[in-house]
Amino acid sequence: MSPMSPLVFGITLVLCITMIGAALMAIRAKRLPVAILAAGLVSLVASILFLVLAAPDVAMTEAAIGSGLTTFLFFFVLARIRGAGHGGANIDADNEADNKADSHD
Amino acid sequence: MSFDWMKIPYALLTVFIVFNYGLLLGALIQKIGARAGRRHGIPIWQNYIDLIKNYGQRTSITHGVMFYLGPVFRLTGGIGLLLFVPTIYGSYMFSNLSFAGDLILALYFVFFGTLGMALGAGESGHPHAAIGITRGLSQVSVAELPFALAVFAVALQYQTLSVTDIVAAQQGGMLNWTLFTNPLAVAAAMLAFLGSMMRPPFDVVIAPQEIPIGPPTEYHSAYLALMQTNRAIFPVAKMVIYMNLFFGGATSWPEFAVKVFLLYLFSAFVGVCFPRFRVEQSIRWFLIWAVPLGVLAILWV
Amino acid sequence: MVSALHIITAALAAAFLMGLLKEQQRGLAFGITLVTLAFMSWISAGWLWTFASTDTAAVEIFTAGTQPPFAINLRIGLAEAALTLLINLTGLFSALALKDTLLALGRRAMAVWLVAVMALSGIVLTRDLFNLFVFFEMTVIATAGLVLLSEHSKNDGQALAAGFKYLVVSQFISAFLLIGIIFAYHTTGTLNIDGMAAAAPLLSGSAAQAFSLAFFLIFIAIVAELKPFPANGWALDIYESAHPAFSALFSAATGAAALFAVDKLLLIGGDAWLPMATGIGIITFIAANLLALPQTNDRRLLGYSSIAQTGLILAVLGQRDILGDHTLYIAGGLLLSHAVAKAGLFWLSGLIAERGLEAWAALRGHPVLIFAFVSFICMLTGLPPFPGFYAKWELIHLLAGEGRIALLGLILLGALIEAGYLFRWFGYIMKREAPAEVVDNAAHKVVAVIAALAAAWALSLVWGELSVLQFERGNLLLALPLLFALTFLALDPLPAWLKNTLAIAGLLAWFYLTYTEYDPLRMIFAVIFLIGGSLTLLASYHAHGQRSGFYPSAMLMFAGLAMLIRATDTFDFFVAWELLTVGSYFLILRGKHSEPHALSYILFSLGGAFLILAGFALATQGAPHFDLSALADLVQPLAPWVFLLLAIGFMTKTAAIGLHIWLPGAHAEAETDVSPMVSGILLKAGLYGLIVLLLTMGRQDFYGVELINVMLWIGAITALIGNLLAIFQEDAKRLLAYSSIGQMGYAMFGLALMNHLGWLMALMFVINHYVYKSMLFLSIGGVAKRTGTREMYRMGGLITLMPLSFIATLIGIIAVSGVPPLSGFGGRWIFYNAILTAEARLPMVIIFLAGPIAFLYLFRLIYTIFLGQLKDEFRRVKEAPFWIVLPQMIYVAILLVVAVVPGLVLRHVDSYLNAFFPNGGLVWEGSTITSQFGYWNPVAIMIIVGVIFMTLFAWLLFVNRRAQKVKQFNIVFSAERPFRPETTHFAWNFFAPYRKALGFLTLPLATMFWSTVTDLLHTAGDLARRFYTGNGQTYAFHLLAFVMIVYLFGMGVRP
Amino acid sequence: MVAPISTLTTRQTTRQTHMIKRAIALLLLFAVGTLFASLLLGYVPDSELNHTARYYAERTAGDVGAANIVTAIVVTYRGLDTLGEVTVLFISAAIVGLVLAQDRLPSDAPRQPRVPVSELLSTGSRALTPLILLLGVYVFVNGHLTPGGGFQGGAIVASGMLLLLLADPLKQFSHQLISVLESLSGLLFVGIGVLGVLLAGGFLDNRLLPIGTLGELFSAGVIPVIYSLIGLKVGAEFSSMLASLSETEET
Amino acid sequence: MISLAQMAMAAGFILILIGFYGALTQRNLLRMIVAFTIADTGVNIVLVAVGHMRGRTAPILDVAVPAADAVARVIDPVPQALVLTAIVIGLGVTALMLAYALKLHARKHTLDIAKMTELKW
Repeated sequence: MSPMSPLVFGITLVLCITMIGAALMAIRAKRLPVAILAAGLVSLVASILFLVLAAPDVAMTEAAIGSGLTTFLFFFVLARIRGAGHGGANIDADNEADNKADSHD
Repeated sequence: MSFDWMKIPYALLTVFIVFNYGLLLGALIQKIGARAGRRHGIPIWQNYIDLIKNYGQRTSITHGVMFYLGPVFRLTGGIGLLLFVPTIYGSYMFSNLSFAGDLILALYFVFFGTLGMALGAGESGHPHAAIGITRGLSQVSVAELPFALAVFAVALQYQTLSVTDIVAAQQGGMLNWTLFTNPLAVAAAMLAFLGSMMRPPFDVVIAPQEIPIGPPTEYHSAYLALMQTNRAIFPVAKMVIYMNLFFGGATSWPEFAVKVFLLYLFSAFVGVCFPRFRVEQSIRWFLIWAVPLGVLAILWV
Repeated sequence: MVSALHIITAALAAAFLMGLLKEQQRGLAFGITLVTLAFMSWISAGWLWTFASTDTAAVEIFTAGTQPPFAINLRIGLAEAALTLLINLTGLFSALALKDTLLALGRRAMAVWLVAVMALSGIVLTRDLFNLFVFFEMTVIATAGLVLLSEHSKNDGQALAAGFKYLVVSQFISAFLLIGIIFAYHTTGTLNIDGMAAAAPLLSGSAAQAFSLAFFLIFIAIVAELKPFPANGWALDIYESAHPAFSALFSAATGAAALFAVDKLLLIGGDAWLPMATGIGIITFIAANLLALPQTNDRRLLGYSSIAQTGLILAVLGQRDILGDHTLYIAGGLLLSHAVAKAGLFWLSGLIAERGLEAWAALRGHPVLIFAFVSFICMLTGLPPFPGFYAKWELIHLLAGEGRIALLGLILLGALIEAGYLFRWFGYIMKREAPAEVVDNAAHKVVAVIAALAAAWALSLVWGELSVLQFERGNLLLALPLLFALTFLALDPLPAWLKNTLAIAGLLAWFYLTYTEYDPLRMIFAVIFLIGGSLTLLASYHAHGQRSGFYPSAMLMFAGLAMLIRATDTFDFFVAWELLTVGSYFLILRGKHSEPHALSYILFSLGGAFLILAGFALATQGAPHFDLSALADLVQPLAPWVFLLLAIGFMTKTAAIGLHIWLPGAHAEAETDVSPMVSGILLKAGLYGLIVLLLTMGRQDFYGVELINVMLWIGAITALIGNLLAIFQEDAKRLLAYSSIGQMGYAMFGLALMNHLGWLMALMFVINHYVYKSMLFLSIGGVAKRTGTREMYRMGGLITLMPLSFIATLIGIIAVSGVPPLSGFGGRWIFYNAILTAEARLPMVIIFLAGPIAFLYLFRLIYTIFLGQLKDEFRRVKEAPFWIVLPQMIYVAILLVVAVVPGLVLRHVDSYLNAFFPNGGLVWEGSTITSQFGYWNPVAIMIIVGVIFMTLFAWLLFVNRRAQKVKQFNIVFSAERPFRPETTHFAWNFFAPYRKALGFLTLPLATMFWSTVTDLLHTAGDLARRFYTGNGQTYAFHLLAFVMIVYLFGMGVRP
Repeated sequence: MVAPISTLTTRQTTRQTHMIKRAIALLLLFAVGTLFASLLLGYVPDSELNHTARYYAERTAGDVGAANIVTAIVVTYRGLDTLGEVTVLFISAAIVGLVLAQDRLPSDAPRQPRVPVSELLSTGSRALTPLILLLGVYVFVNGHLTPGGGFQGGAIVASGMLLLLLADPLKQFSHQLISVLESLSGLLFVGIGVLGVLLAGGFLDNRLLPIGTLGELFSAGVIPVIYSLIGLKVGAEFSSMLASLSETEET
Repeated sequence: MISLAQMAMAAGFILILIGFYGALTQRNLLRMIVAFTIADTGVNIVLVAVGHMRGRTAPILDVAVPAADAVARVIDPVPQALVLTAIVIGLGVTALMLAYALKLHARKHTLDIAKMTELKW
């Protein structure tokens, strides 16, 4: 049983903090694309974390599917909704109003 | 107590005596009432005259079968009631047909005539008849209650439903009368008695002013005569029951005459003194005053 | 035997095969789908047959050539085979019902359908926890996809929103599930369910704690799939918006699979988790039923009902610690009942064009579909002979045996609410105006319904056989009276007269077959039920045509009655009780305006029946059989409770005051020949129950209160109020109905006296009431039929036009009122003799008051109808039809005979009663009858009265020989001729002064009380459902809150 | 007077409901958090493999012949899960197709103004796609030896398709081809599984083929075959989903 | 000293909570789906972290880890296998939700979940 090396510990800590930061960003972001990208970033960082956790299979899957394909799916849908033109321009309207209300507090 | 053929002529004799006594008593009471009001009143034989006149009338009409049968029911009720109760205590002659049933039979047979009468009057199609009947039924259903309670108090007291046995239990001096052994029951019964005698203040049923004469409105001639016959017999038959239950019965005809007269006088006296109630008023009156007495009587036994 | 694995592989192969087909080959694709589903069903059926017919142990199916727990394994046993068969058949028939939609959407939809069915089978079969998760996810995704099936026809996006809400919630669920699974794996080192079940109890310390947390997450996630209250808003939206054929699958198959998954989980968790399952289940059961009450959309209502049933079964699973070996029998009975009935109802819903409950009135023209609907709702409410009945019986008994009374009460309460909305719905179908849209009669859709119907009855047969095998009870479906009644379903197309003859012959034949078995007491009831029943049925000859539905209902009631008097143990008794209740409900519902009354009848009756059930269950205390006679052996503190429950139950049937409000409407609105059946005959069933109860249990002391005295009071008040209310009725049949309430009060009073004469009087009432009430209902019914109204003030003067009816009524009222010389007097005489011996004096006062009141309404009845002024519109009215008059005349004859020789019947009863009440009997000497107080000679009375009457009549005839009949208006009316009969017929508000004086006694307190109760229930349901805002996010909140509340409560009380 | 007040209050109410919603959400999540926290605090890492894991570690090489134990579990021991997983993807793709197939845009809806694709991207993608596809195939064929396998490879294959889509947004995929690929690979997967029942130890038993030598390409029985089928199927399904979602008009 | 697994697990739990919070408070369908993907990632991290064992290597047999001493050298492979499945299923659900969102937007011209409440009570 070798003690965990400080380096690995540090990397893990940084990864975790990054993930949480990105997740918060994804939740709080004013613009949807930013949110989607932030969520993708969470996945990407998670896949590195999986490597650290000795799970290369999972890491690959997470990277390919979680951060890659999923993000693309989101963007495709976003594009189609915007393209549909039914009020697609203010797709974030509901949440923006929401956020503004918050910012006044 | 069982049947033998001699009972039939004896029973007829009872009916005859009571019929005449009833006719005279009715007239006498009416005369007393008139004198109390400083009027002259009717002659004592007036009822005989009316009766003969009505039986003798030549024209008569009918509204239908039930109309025809109404007076028959009525008089059957009166005579039957009289005969189901022994009139004179200790007398085989005047024990009538009481072997057929006990007190309950008598009490329920009261309704036989009432029901038949109501049906007959109903078929006449006269609204006043129907109105009179509804009033009568409404009032009687409550007025009978204290009486029924009193009767049961008495039956419980003597542990029998046989009229003869009840009278027997009251022999041996006035203080053995139910009047003194169970005054509450008697009080309740006497209040009920007022209600069933169709005299003021409980005479709105035959309401002489507003409605010609209540249920018998449409009756005339021989029909009315049968009813008048009943009006002589029925009250006496009822008072015989009261007498037997509460006042020691009668061992002889004079005693009978006196007790029935006093009972009749009691109702006439109250009638002269008090104004008439409307039906709902009399219902309430009985419920408030008479029924509690009856309840107490039953609980007290 | 084909391996059960191929249920999965066949579906997958077929689903994958779809991709190879061309988009246009939809017919072929549909064919493949059906064949595959049929193949899957065939595999399950084969296994089911194997397990049911032979004593085979469950078969394990290994994968990957490796033993579990290292590879996934499946298992098929009896339960698994039955459930997969249910799932696959539901899938098959739903696919049939979905034919149009599937063909329109093409092969992809069919592939999803196949996968959905397969996934549900997988949930049932798998023994691996994570594999369970995979199948669940598959179900979730397939469900979300299949919800869209209805989008095809309905373009409002509702189903889309519902599907999205479902996905949102299932995301939360799957997160919990995964976390739970991984921690459970971590602590036990296996994913195999059986392995985990073996390992879990060995854990200790922090590992046990961690495992318990993990298990909680798994458990709650799977339970959340059962749509527990309140975390179930999403499911309702699915039920409402999805295609009904899918909802059938979602309700029947998904529910069954998820329940089985919970069952497997409980295997892991052990007994400690059972209370949680019970708690969640029962709350869901009650709440969902409550919420279903205010629903107007049929599918949403069915959805609530599904959720409720699932909750009930979850609660039952939670009782496994006491149900033991019977869990399968009970939970299986409930589950299959629910699944078959709900699938059938959803399929039926697919035939109906509109979503309102009233729109189902379209079914009315289709007897088979109506029969299906009735079977389904009876199945759901657990009425005999359906499996749910057997299950409910055993469940309640086991619960009572273990003293879990609160749960027992809640289950019965929920079942009653459920019966409420289901039977209300049936009322709509039978009575509401049928919509213009006709029923979609497409064969492939009807086939599904018929299949469910067949399954329903087949299951009844199976559960009946199981009950024979396991509990040595009878198979109800094979009981001769019931079979006879059911035969009339098949005979329905025959003409009414033929069926009537058959029915009468059947009743008489049954009497002939069984009459030697009855003691004198039962003989009275047997004669009334069977001979009396056939007498009443004579009146039914008047009906023309086919009279669809009448005979099955009537004969069901008679079957119940016939079985009731032969019952010796509680089970048979209760079965008979339920049968006669249901049969009479259908009979009553046939009346033109009887919808609300029939509903309140069935609700009160079922409520009463549930009390009886609870009473029996309490009495039984876990014994497998319980003879009615053994009630006598019960002791404190149990006995008074049993007595109380049973007495209230029976008094519901006899319409004791407070529980009486169903009777007037039910009896009054029933058809002409039905009223005498339900009044004259059916009410006696309640009295019979009371007699059985009092004979065995007698006096009971309940916290110092002598219960028999309470009953005395109830009887007296019932007599008074019944009579009083009868006075004020304008409707003739209602008047008679209230009068019945009063009469039953007398009978109860007599029974409660608990002495010889009291009982004699009660039995006398039983006979008399049958005769005169049947007669009166028939004659009044005949009049109402001819005049077209039941309002008495609109009639009048009918004596000359309907003389026979008049005579029957006249004799009837004389008998009812008890005026000598007719038979009613005998009853009164015994009665007054009886109360002389009573200890309680005050109720006696009340019953005295009740007596004369009878005269009031009786006079009103005969006067306002037959006497008084004849109206112009009725001048051409004819006497009632022959077949209605005939039984009346027979009754008249009976009354006269009984009046003269009451000893004919009474003597036997009197001497029989000596066995129970040796003192105070009557003495019979010649024609004189003597009691300890008085005497009575019916023959003499009849002769005396007859002689006096005839003499006077002859005299009157003599003096009045020239009397002439005059016209109607020839009366002295304020010196004028009256203008019109309407203004001259004094009839409306007949006893106005009485109302002024005593009207306060007739305040409808009981009605107000019960309507307040129902209003409260409705309001509670209506308020509570606002909780389902329709917002998917709110539903997610509900879910989380649910999980957390269960966590706090559940984990708080755990060690 | 009334109108402004009511609008004001409406707005305030909306804001208040938002606040309340957040507060409740935080409260609930706090409770969930405590649950998680107790899981976390109760967690004791294993120091030894539990008996299931030990079985895999000991026996995989001998019984299954796959170097990558995860692959052995995914494809063989828990092959039924994987089959289910593939099925999940399959029906997801089918449903996505169904959902979007129904949703035809009105024909007069404005066509999406597309940014013209740069020359670099289109040329680059044309050159890169075969390489990416090759990489994907490599990943799933070697799934039993190295990290990666059918899913990862399938995803890589799908990203190749994605690149093509990006390069030429109006390019129409052959749905029929994808569908046939998807179906065939699925059928073969099930077929091999059933063959396992018939010829070997059970459903999805990999010993249909000899398990060969550990570490070689042609080893581990049918694992490489199955993983390749999975790769093809997953790739086809991803592609079909992407295609369904990206196409603005129905094919 | 907390272990690597515990730290990762904590991060995973926090991600789940963040994701849940987003899903509960965001009214925009797409944002809800984004939140769910975050929660999914968190779940996956937790799963893998549970299987992690200090000082061991990935469960792949090669020259460094011969089959003979695999038992002592590799970490638990089961959670990883489960996560693989979970990730793919997660993608399936996400794709499905996205398709729903797309279609709902086409129908109702909004992505606000609070405006999709025709079905209720």
